[in-house]
Amino acid sequence: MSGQIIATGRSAAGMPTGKLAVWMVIASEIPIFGGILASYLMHRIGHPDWAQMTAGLNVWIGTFNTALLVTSSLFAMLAHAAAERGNGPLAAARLRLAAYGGLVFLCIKAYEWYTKISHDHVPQTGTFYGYYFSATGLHAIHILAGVAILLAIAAQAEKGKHLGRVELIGIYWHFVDVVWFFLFHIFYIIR
Amino acid sequence: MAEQHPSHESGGSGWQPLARSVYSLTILGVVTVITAILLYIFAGGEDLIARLIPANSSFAGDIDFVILIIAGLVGFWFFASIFAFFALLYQSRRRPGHKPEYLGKHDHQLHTWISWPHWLVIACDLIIIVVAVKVWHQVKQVAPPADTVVRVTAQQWGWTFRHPGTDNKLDTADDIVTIDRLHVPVDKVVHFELQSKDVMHDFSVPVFRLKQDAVPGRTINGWFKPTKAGAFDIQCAEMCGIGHGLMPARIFVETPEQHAAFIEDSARNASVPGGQSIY
Amino acid sequence: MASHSIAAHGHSDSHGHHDAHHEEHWFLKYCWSTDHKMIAKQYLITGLFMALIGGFFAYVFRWQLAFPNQPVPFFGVVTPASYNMMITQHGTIMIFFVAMPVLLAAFGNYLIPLMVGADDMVFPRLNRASYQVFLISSIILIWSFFVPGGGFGGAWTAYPPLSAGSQFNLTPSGSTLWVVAVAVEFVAFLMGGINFIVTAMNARAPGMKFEDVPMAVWMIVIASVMFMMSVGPLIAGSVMLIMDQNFGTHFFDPRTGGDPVLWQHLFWFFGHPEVYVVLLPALGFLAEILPVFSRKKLFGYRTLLYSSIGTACLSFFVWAHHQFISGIDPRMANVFAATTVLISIPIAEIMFVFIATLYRSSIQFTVPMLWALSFVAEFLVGGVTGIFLGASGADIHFHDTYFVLAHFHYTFFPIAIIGSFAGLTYWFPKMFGRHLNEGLGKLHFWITIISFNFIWMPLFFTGIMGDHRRIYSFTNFPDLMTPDRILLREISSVATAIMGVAQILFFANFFWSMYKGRKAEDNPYGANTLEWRCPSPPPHGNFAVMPTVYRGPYEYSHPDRESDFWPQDEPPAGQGSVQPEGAH
Amino acid sequence: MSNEAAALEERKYWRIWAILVSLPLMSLAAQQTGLGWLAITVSLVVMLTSTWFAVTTWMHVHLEPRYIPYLCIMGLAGMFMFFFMVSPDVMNHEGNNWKNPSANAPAHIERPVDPLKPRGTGVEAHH
Repeated sequence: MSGQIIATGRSAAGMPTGKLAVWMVIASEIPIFGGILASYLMHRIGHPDWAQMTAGLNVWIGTFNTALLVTSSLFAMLAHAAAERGNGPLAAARLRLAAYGGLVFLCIKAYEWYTKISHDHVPQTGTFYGYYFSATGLHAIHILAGVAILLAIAAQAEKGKHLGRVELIGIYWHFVDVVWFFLFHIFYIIR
Repeated sequence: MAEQHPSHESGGSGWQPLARSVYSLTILGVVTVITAILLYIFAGGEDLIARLIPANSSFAGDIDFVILIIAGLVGFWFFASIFAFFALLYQSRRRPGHKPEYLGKHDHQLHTWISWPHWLVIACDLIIIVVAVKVWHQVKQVAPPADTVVRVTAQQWGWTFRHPGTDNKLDTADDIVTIDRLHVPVDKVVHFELQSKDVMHDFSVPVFRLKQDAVPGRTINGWFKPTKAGAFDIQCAEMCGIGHGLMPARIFVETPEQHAAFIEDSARNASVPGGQSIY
Repeated sequence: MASHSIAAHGHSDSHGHHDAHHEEHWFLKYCWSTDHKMIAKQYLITGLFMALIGGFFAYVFRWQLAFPNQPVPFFGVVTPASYNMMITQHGTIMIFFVAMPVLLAAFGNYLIPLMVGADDMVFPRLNRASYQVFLISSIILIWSFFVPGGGFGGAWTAYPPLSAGSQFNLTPSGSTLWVVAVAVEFVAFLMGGINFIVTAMNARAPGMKFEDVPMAVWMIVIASVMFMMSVGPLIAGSVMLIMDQNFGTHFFDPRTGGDPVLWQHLFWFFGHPEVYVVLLPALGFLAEILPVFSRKKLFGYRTLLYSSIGTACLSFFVWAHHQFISGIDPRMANVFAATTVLISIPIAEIMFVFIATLYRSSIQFTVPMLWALSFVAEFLVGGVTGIFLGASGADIHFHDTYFVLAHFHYTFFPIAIIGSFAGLTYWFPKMFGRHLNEGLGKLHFWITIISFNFIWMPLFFTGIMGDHRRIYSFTNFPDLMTPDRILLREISSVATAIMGVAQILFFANFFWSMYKGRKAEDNPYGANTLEWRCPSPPPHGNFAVMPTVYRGPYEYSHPDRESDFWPQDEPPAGQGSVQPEGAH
Repeated sequence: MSNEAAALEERKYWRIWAILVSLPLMSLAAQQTGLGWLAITVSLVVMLTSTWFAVTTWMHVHLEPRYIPYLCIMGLAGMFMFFFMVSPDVMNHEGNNWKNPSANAPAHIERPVDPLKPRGTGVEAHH
């Protein structure tokens, strides 16, 4: 953080400041995704006829994406382990692997969207697609931000700086992962 | 400024007489006020609201009664608090020789300030909930059997009223469709089907204490029973765009003869044929 | 814990730069500063500026209501479109761009680090970013008044389909810019709120236990947590609304399976806690001001704290009382009526605590104290009239009438205006190092309070008489043009103009005292909390020696002491033991 | 932390990874059977278990102070309450004195709607 701020170093609440902030961010993200998922669920349960649209989702791609995110989270976790041993370059390499996993996820998601749109399954043609695109899009934005932060922190960890932040971005990355569990099961599996 | 006020009193000692005086003073004033209000309400004061705005439907009196009951109960709390507040402001103003008291941490007597009012508040709340929910249920959830049914359709920025014709049934050939003029017979239970064509509107007749939003896509049913003949305002009470202030309508509560005459000559010169053009 | 040590190490090794704040370019000092006090002043000035806009709108449409269709002085003729735009923006500005920035952001930024004995927010650059995002959002809002079609005019609740379809609201770009401004502002306050919470939780001075935290900090933190927990659905909802407006989706469009009622729920699930988000900081200021000027310990610290937390929790269960007749299932109204009326219990306890604090105290009627006391008196009116609206049966008549507006303003004027004035006049010496003019302050106080009651008392009665809100001219309603109604409206409007003029006194006092006022001591009121233990105005870094806390913030008139106050960081006689950082 | 301990921990992470990858496959298989109830039950179980694994073993929530999980649970509880208090209006298509025929309007339309061109209301579709 900037300046010689004594406050940032304190931890009167029993945990490092950065970690507390990350958990606060997560706690404030829960209602955002929860709100859109709750709205979708009450519409979906009320409209059995949406099945014809949900059937259009490619569950294989979804499953592959889930595995991809889990793997990327694993590398974030391994980076944390490396950072705890003070091994900056190794942590940086693993963080980059995690970031590439996120990028591949985004590419696959983009392909999925492309197929939807090319079949004229755009948000305008049905409220289901509206929910599908906005929920996955919101998640994709979080992935994008996560990738950027991962790469930035990897660059710092390479020089052995801010190794504590490796764990913080890891927590955020796992949270994005958990959100995807919910999206995947609610949109792809349960339908 | 305040350093010149050393205080050598230990918490709690000697505060009870003063507390009693404040209590008794407060309670005295408040009890008089509350009894006055309640007496007024129960001894024929139900038309307190009706003096401000006439109560011309069967349930208007009930809603006014809820309002007055709440007025009595919260009036009690309001006057209690304000009375104690100003009494304390006067009693503990800064003056020479007057020392503020130090509150011990475990002075349980002081918590009578909180504890017994707290239970009283809960009691009042329960009364209010029961009365309010009872009237709500009677006005919004159940309805007496209908004598006639009208369909009210709101749009930007006007009202379409579809009266049943001579056969007293909607969606038949002899329906009477009027714009911004609703005709209902007095002392009859009128059910309405509320619809909106574009945005949210609100079908509100203040003299009936009647208010219900019209949600596009939904059909919302309600009822009212006018008790006085005359012509009254219908307001749109939900922001519906630029013309929100420009969609007034009138409701004409008619004696049976007037209503029969209205149906009669509407049927004779069917100004709007069947009203099918409206939909 | 390994990560703990690494995190601390990671923080400590990023230093050595970004020092020597005092000799910076004025732009860096005033517009790019990371100092929490400067950011607080930025929020304050922006909020006051927005308050001028919102107040001017209020004057214009009140005048139009009293003297319909005549040119309004300093404005001209009010058209229905401009009337709708002004009431909408008045609500939006006063709630989101005045109350939130001034009460929560400005005072939160200024007070939290000082009161918990820290030298700055834990994330100063995040803090600066949050203000800049907020500034962008308010610029977007003001910009939206001037786009073709005019500003958004669909009421601050923005019920679709009116707000969703430009064929309905006829403000194609104004409505979108409005939603964007509000959504961006939420992001800013999420950043700021997380900063507040983390600072108050983690950066407390050594020895400051939970019961030693001043009530203002508690209240701001509770409010930030409430905001964090309630705003999510509305952020999602505003994304959906923006898509409805611009990309032709149908989330809230009944024509293709969407549902307008969903927006009402998304909005009010945030909208009701929002009222308490701005209420709690104001209550916190009262809890600071009343003990200081009555030289008495705050009555029932725990009671006040737990009642506030109870209010915060309960306020998540009451939102649909705004929708009793807006198309929700009538059976749900019973549930929400019960929860709504029950919320009166913790609020009543809070009021009792404040009133009981005055018992056998020694009250000094300074300007901040006058504002604080008037808050209690006025807020009582607002509180008790709320019961009428929470009780579903009575709400059938009162919904969307001026009774609702009068109730709302009897709660919100004390919160947003009286609370802000109380805080401003109380902490002005600390903020700017000079005293406000007492006489001018009292004059301004009395004119404002009296004119306020003349504005809103009559509107209770016009509301009962059936005046509906958001109607730009009552001339179309014969029943509403009776002489008594017209007289009440005119009283209210004239009082509005008087109050508006009276604010000149405040601004004159404010800016004159900022430069010419009497120099302020470090602790002019003999207060206990930590912000009075550093020079006024505090330098960058606040404290010469970082304080250690030994006792609660409200130890006034202690019998064992000569002086009638006992600062939190004054070591007890005999022992000077410093408790370790991060105790408990 | 010594190296073999670290290696041990990393092996643990790999095991959790294996679990977390296989769980979605289970729900995929359940869905491919075409039995709706099976898919729903399995996927609910999988959703919760995988979340539990990720939160406890990767985010180390149990190492944090108690109020962190409480805060997150509060947020989740609020969303559940939101769902159950809103669905009577949005999920149901008729209720006490109201019905919502437009909810049964065609949910999928072939061509994108021009947002500027008003179409008939659901009421009209109902008649």
